[in-house]
Amino acid sequence: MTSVTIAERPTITAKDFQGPVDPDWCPGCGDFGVLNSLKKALAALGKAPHEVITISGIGCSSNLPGFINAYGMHTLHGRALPVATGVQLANHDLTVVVTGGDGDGYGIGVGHLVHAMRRNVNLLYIVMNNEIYGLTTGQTSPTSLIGMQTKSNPFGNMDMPLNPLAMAISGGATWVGRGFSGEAKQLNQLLQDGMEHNGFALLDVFSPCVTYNKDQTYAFFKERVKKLEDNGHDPSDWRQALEKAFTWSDEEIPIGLFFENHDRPALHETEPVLQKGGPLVHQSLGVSAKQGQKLVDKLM
Amino acid sequence: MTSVTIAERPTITAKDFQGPVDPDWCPGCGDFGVLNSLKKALAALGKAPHEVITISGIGCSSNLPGFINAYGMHTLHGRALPVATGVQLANHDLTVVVTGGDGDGYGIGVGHLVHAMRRNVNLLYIVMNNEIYGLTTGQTSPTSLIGMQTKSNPFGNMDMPLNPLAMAISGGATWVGRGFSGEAKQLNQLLQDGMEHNGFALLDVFSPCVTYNKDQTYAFFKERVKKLEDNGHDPSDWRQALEKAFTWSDEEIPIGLFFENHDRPALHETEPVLQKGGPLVHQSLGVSAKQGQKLVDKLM
Amino acid sequence: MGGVYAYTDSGTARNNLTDGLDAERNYMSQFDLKIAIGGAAGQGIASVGNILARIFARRGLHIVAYNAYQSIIRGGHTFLTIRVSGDPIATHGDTVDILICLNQDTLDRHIVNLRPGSYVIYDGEKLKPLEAPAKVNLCALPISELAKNPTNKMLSNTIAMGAALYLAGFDIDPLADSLTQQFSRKGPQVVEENLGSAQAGFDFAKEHFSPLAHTIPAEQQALPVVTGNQALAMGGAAAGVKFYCAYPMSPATGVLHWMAANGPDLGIVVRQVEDEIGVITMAIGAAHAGARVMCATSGGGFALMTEGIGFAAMTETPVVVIDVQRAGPSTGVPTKTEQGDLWQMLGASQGDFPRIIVAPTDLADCFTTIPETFNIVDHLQCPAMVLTDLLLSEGTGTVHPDVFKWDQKIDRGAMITASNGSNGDGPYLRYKLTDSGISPRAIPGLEGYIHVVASDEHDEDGILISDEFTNPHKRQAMVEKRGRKMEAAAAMIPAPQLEGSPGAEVTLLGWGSTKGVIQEAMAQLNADGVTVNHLQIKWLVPLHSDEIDAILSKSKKVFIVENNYSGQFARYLRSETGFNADGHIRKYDGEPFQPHHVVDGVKELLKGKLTQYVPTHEIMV
Amino acid sequence: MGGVYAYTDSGTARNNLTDGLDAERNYMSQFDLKIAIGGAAGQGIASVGNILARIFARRGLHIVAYNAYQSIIRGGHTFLTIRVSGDPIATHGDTVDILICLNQDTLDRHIVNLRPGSYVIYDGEKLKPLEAPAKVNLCALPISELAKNPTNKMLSNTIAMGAALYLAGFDIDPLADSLTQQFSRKGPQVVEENLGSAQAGFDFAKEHFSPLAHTIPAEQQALPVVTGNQALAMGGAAAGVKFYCAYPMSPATGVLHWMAANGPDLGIVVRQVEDEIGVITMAIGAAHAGARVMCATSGGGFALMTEGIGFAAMTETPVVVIDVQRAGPSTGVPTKTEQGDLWQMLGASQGDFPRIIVAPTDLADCFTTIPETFNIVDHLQCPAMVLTDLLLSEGTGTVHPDVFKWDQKIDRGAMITASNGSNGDGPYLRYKLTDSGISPRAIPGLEGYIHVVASDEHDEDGILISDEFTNPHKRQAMVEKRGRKMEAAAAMIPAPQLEGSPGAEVTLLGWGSTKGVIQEAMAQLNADGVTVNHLQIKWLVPLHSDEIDAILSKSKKVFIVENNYSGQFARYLRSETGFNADGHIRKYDGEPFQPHHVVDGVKELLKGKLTQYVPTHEIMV
Ligand SMILES: Cc1ncc(C[n+]2csc(CCOP(=O)(O)OP(=O)(O)O)c2C)c(N)n1
Ligand SMILES: Cc1ncc(C[n+]2csc(CCOP(=O)(O)OP(=O)(O)O)c2C)c(N)n1
Ligand code: SF4
Ligand code: SF4
Ligand SMILES: [Mg+2]
Ligand SMILES: [Mg+2]
Repeated sequence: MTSVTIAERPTITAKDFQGPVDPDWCPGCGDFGVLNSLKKALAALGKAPHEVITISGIGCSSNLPGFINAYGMHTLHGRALPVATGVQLANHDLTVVVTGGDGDGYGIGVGHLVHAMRRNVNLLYIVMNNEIYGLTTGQTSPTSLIGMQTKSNPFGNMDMPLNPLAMAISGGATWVGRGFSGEAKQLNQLLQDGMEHNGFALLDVFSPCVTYNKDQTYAFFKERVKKLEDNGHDPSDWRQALEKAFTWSDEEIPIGLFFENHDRPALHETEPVLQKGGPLVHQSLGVSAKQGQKLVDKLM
Repeated sequence: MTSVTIAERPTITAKDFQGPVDPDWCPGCGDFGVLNSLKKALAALGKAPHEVITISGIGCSSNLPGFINAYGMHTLHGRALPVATGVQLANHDLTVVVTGGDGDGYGIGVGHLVHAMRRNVNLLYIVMNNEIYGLTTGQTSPTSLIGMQTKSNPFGNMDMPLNPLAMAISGGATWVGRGFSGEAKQLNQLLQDGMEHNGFALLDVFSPCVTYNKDQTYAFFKERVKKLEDNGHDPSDWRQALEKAFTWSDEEIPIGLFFENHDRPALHETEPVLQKGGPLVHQSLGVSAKQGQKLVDKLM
Repeated sequence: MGGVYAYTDSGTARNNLTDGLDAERNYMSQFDLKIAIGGAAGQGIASVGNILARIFARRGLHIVAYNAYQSIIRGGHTFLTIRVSGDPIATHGDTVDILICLNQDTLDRHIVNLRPGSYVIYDGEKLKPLEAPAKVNLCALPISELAKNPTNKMLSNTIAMGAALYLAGFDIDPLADSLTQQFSRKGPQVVEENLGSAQAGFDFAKEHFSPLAHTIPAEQQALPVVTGNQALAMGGAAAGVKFYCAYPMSPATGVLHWMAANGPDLGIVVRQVEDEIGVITMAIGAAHAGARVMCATSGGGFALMTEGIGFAAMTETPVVVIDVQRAGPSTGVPTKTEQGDLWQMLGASQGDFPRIIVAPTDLADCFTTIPETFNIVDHLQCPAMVLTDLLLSEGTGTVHPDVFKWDQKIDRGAMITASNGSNGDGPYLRYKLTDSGISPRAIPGLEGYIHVVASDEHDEDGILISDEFTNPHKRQAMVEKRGRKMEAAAAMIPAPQLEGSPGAEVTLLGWGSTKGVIQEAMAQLNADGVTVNHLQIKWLVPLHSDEIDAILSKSKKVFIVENNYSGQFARYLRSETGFNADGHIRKYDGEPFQPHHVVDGVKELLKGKLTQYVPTHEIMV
Repeated sequence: MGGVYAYTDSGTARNNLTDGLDAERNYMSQFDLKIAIGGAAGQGIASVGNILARIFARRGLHIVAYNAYQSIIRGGHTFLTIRVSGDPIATHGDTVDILICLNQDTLDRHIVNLRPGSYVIYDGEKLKPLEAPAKVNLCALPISELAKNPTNKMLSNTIAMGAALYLAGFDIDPLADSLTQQFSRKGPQVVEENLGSAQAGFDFAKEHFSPLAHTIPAEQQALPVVTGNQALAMGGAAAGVKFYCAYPMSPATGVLHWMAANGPDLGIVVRQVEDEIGVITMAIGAAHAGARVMCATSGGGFALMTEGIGFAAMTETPVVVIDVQRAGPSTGVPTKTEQGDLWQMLGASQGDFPRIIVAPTDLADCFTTIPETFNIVDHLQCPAMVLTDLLLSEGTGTVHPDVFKWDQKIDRGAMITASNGSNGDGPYLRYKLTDSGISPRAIPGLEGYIHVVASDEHDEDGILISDEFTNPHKRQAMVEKRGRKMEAAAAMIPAPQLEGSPGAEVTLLGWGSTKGVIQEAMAQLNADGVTVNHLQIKWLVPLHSDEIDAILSKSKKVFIVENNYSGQFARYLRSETGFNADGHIRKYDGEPFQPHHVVDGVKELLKGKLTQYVPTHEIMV
């Protein structure tokens, strides 16, 4: 990869990540906050736009790659993680940020999430969790609360919502956090930490859908969120982390860094081909005559 | 459904569940133990064969429905749970037992598992966990341990295995157990309890693949398994349950009932149509002239 | 060169952008009115459309509405056309008589397409028209003066409706009724504001303009207004669907919304599932247990279902899947129409097996097709795909109330639902080899009929012949048994009929949702002196190849009209019959055909220089 | 009536079970030997086959082996045929010269099919032959006497090999070498037991029987023995595949196993993924990042990939997917062969888009096709499907060592891999509208080429035209741009060539893996006085329709041979050309064609009473 060393780098600001078009999200949508914080976090880490790739599924939140100046892939509904795994393994010099919604990541895509977490793929996965399907105009999502009325559940949802943080902590994610798009400063920090983490980082973000979710609004979260860092939480303790993951009440919905584990290698570090040869896309192609002869000899 | 009342029932024995053909599993395969215990457990509960339906995916373990005298569906790889959900909602008088392997249920099918658990579908899901892909002749499975050499990982698996019990306990399953096909008596009891449980019951069973898994053998488990009921475990306490789910050492691999929760209604109990009208397949079809007129009136 | 693109290389022409809009094409009813409303998403366009549609339908007029919208919740450009006629109509037509512009963008985009004598309604205080074509009536409303509450932005829509109704020659009462009904739950003040504003708009128009010249038909029996998706859902209910499951996907979500709202009342269990793989397999589970089961999706969701389609075929489980096509490939253009999924349906899942594919041809047919299809799949025990598209499924229009027949024949075929069922001699064989290929199926739970169904190949008794007991002769017999079931299928459905004069110069051949536009083009062409007849294909598999071949071989020139790039139907027809059409009219820009596109195409193709005509959509949406 | 079954109703005949096995059909080399080994899974049949194959191949003889097995690990019936010839061969032939029976079941099933002069080898102490056909030599071995260690059950296989080698006219040395090599890691005692037992078997046969009469060719250069799956994997390595991912599925798993074993050495990252959806999307991710990427599956796994195929097409990402067909539909018969996935390939994913479909025709072609295909998809930036089947992929045979060309041309097409790449003027446009439809692609990580790729429809710069900026004209342009890419495709591949005499009575038309069997049948038919020529189709999309049409229109009678029920290729060919074949030879019982099936079919069809011939498989496996 052609890149400049840190010393020569021009100073990078959030503006460098300004995308080619303005987001077409509804005015007030929580996703604006995530986008803005992400641009700032990238700038704070001194990433150059071409070193970053954002990869998303399908949904309002998954439109994010179109709104930021970086490489991007806007993939299929629910499939951002395997695509991102392919990108990361093919070029582990890239900073890989996956963005999407609760339906995309915890619904149709949850199988890939389970496996990406246990494999510890080195990427930050930001789920803009609005507890609803936004793009398809308001149906129940896997995080919709019981009783919520949506177009697909006009008499109230009865399926127990999924707890993404508990799933991640018990499922092998090595960095697990939750932000709120109404808490920009903390969000910015969480984004930076998640990107810096070597391994799979899940960042769930409360990102209200002002158009279709009339229950979990900014006000709803503002009243309830409590920062973990303000209460002496120890993110290296999985028991505490799970305890907090199961905390959800009118008095407290915790946000912040729930859990981190620095002891496991990231997936690309377990691949001998990558450890020997560096990023795959820069390695040479094909089989030498000598190697080839060895392969044929095995057949005789 | 045409069924006889309990009083008139002839006594049912495991023999009544004898299937039409002998299992074609390798001699010594752990799945024999599961099949035998299942027949006994069904008999012990006094189920008549026609009241039971076993539903599986694809794999050696998923061949089970062909080897038992009961209604059965041998579905697609990884898809037993949504099929079973359809069956259960269409006829909640049936006893629904889902059987399959670790690859089937925790690999390709894990997304459905996550959602079936949180929905609390009333069924028993038996996963014959041999930490390998048997039917496809020995590749790494999602529960294969790190370092295990298989045909798809001849240099040793490096992906962290999934912890199905932790996932289930933190994911909303209302009954979570683990058996060992070398512990027939406990297994029989777990199967009975799991079938009696109203809601989603996950029973992971160590069921050694004698042909392809040379690491996790009968001897391996015999030496390590410890029964939870022998050690005063309280299955109503999720913290204890998770603690035990994360216990895996040469000294102790716990088996038994990890967790149960009787407070949540099963999915079919949340469906007003089923609560009003009984099993769906016995309800009348179509729309009355009066109902129809109401529907058309809404359009005018 | 060939491949799947075989047809597409032939010379292709583009129409001129303004071509075809100039000529008067009112060959139908005395009364034929087209109102268009344009603005941004979030400006309440759909609600204006709904109010107007109901007003006209309630007095027995026929309407068709088509909404060109985008996949955003606010902003962008939405353009809804509503056509009203004294006679039944099937398209939103070619032109616009009254254009209501809710923003400058709409004025800029559409004013150029207006014909002499038409009206453009807009907020004269905020918007400025570009140069308008000659004789277009600029109806600039002083909104702030006319609005009865300056803070309620939505009143400008009400004012515009009032003005439009005057220009259309109607009186204000039905609008007043509608507004009262619509806003009563918001309190009397809002109702008053709306009524006053509507009246103000009406009066302003009356003062400054003269209305369109046409005779308004006498009031008739009110007509229901329905979307294709609603009609499909209602057809399902009428067919006895007891289990509906789906995952949201535009443009199929309307079926789910209708089912979710009405299912509990009607005794239908409605489930939103985690993904489309879960949908199809849950559907198969419920169907195997004995319920009539339906689900709906669009092309991308259907792709995920294809493995399940083969599973349904192998287990011989009847299940009905609706695929509402949108512009592809991949996520494509979620809010735009196309007929691009035919080959996906034909090729869904590995191996050979019976399947039914049917493409309803209009709104009423959406309702009717579902019970028809269920009776066929219950008889044949196989999966069916119902192929509609955004145009038809989200299209809105009036249908005759008698279309909604609630006493549908429900024929579940050879199905054993009680233990004293017709088992005959010997043990029950789920996959008994019969002459018809159809084996009676017993639902689980019955004593005496225990069996296992499998996605693996199996013997008559359901025991696998894929593992220990492989046997080429049994395998062959089972493939043939399943295949034989299709022999009965063609007899269960009517062969397609040629409409119009058999000796016509041109036969227009279409499938599915293009029926209306082809019919209207045919009428226009016949009026223009080009004799045309029309064959529309609804049942795609089985296809009445012989009957179709017999009709087409008598045709002078056959032009195939379809809303895709590669000629999916033309290629399929050729695969079944070897028939080569003389020309092709295709469109693949996301927007539906309008009648004049077909008219122009026929005239162009008749010149003999092209074999393919691709119109360019004039309306920039 | 029609539908996807259009072709299948025509009169169909069955061959007589023993028909075709009686006649001598040794029209090829002087030396042509067929050994079959039957028994239960777990009895070591594959290893006997491997040892024999290597022995023959090492002395330069050509071999083909076909294993009829089942989806169980122990038990059932496995039947491996290995044919050896002095000349290159392409099928396992029609008959058996030496039958080795490892259990009674094998004796019972197969003895009836033996020809006069052939041998059957079995344990005379344990097994009892049914009545054997006349002049079959019953070679009953006294295993317990001959075995050098009574507790080692596997020695009976060694004894049988010794006997078989004598009967085949070979000496014992190569077997001794093989056994030494094979068992050396088990210690000298095991080697001794095996050597002694082999010798005992050899000597026993020598004492009691005379060997087959044929001349054994002089020793030649050793030949490599390869399976189709290995050849595909090696082709991938040669083509520069850097990322291979897969999910295990028979009969495609062999590619994964080869890659897993050799990838680390060759610098190929190999990943087993959680499912096939993950496989195709991970493959697309790695391909977009710049790697050459391959994956393999079978029909059911491919069904799950179809949504991803459309995604690759829309983002214009080159990726190669191998589909190894097995008997369907659904799980079907996982260990049996079929050519039943063609329409799944043609219809994979919604909408119209460019795709490549290629069906390699023999083992050597499995290797060669992969680099060819990668160069095409890199040029066209689209997905390709490589269609093999169980017969070809798990089939084993010798190929000339020169087939494995390691200095393959690797042409990555218009790809920008460094920041000083050829950007030209103006900003980089990932989807630039060009005459060829091909737009240079830049890999992520480069300065100056930032872009976003999307499954949504997009403009030249990658910005979505599916949401706010929908635009029918841009949409149309993008559809046409992608479509145009196919214009270059046909020129990149050779047109198919007719083999044999142009004026022949019959043209046999096949596709993919049936090449060998058709060629052998052609030779036999020509020897029998029926003149036949042969056209085999490898490249299915693009299809050289004009060239094929030109050849076929000159043919007297065209019979299409395919290993499926509905005539998937016949229907596809008709969809592209309108061409109607005169007859069809089809098989769909899970077993492959043998040459005599085709020979019989041609003769039967030539009688003019049938349009379709379906042989019945004589060998009960
Ligand atoms: C296979 C498939 N099924 C369904 C859809 C339709 N779809 C698009 S976005 C979406 C859900 C979006 O919800 P979420 O991920 O929560 O994103 P949000 O819009 O709320 O940000 C769905 C169901 C699709 N694109 N693909
Ligand atoms: C879609 C699909 N992909 C792959 C396969 C091939 N396959 C069959 S069984 C199996 C894995 C079986 O492993 P597991 O579920 O652990 O069962 P076991 O054989 O070990 O009991 C696979 C990959 C398939 N049948 N379908
Ligand atoms: S619909 Fe909801 S999630 Fe989508 S852009 Fe609007 S506010 Fe945001
Ligand atoms: S391969 Fe393993 S899992 Fe399969 S039957 Fe044999 S022992 Fe059991
Ligand atoms: Mg959401
Ligand atoms: Mg397993």
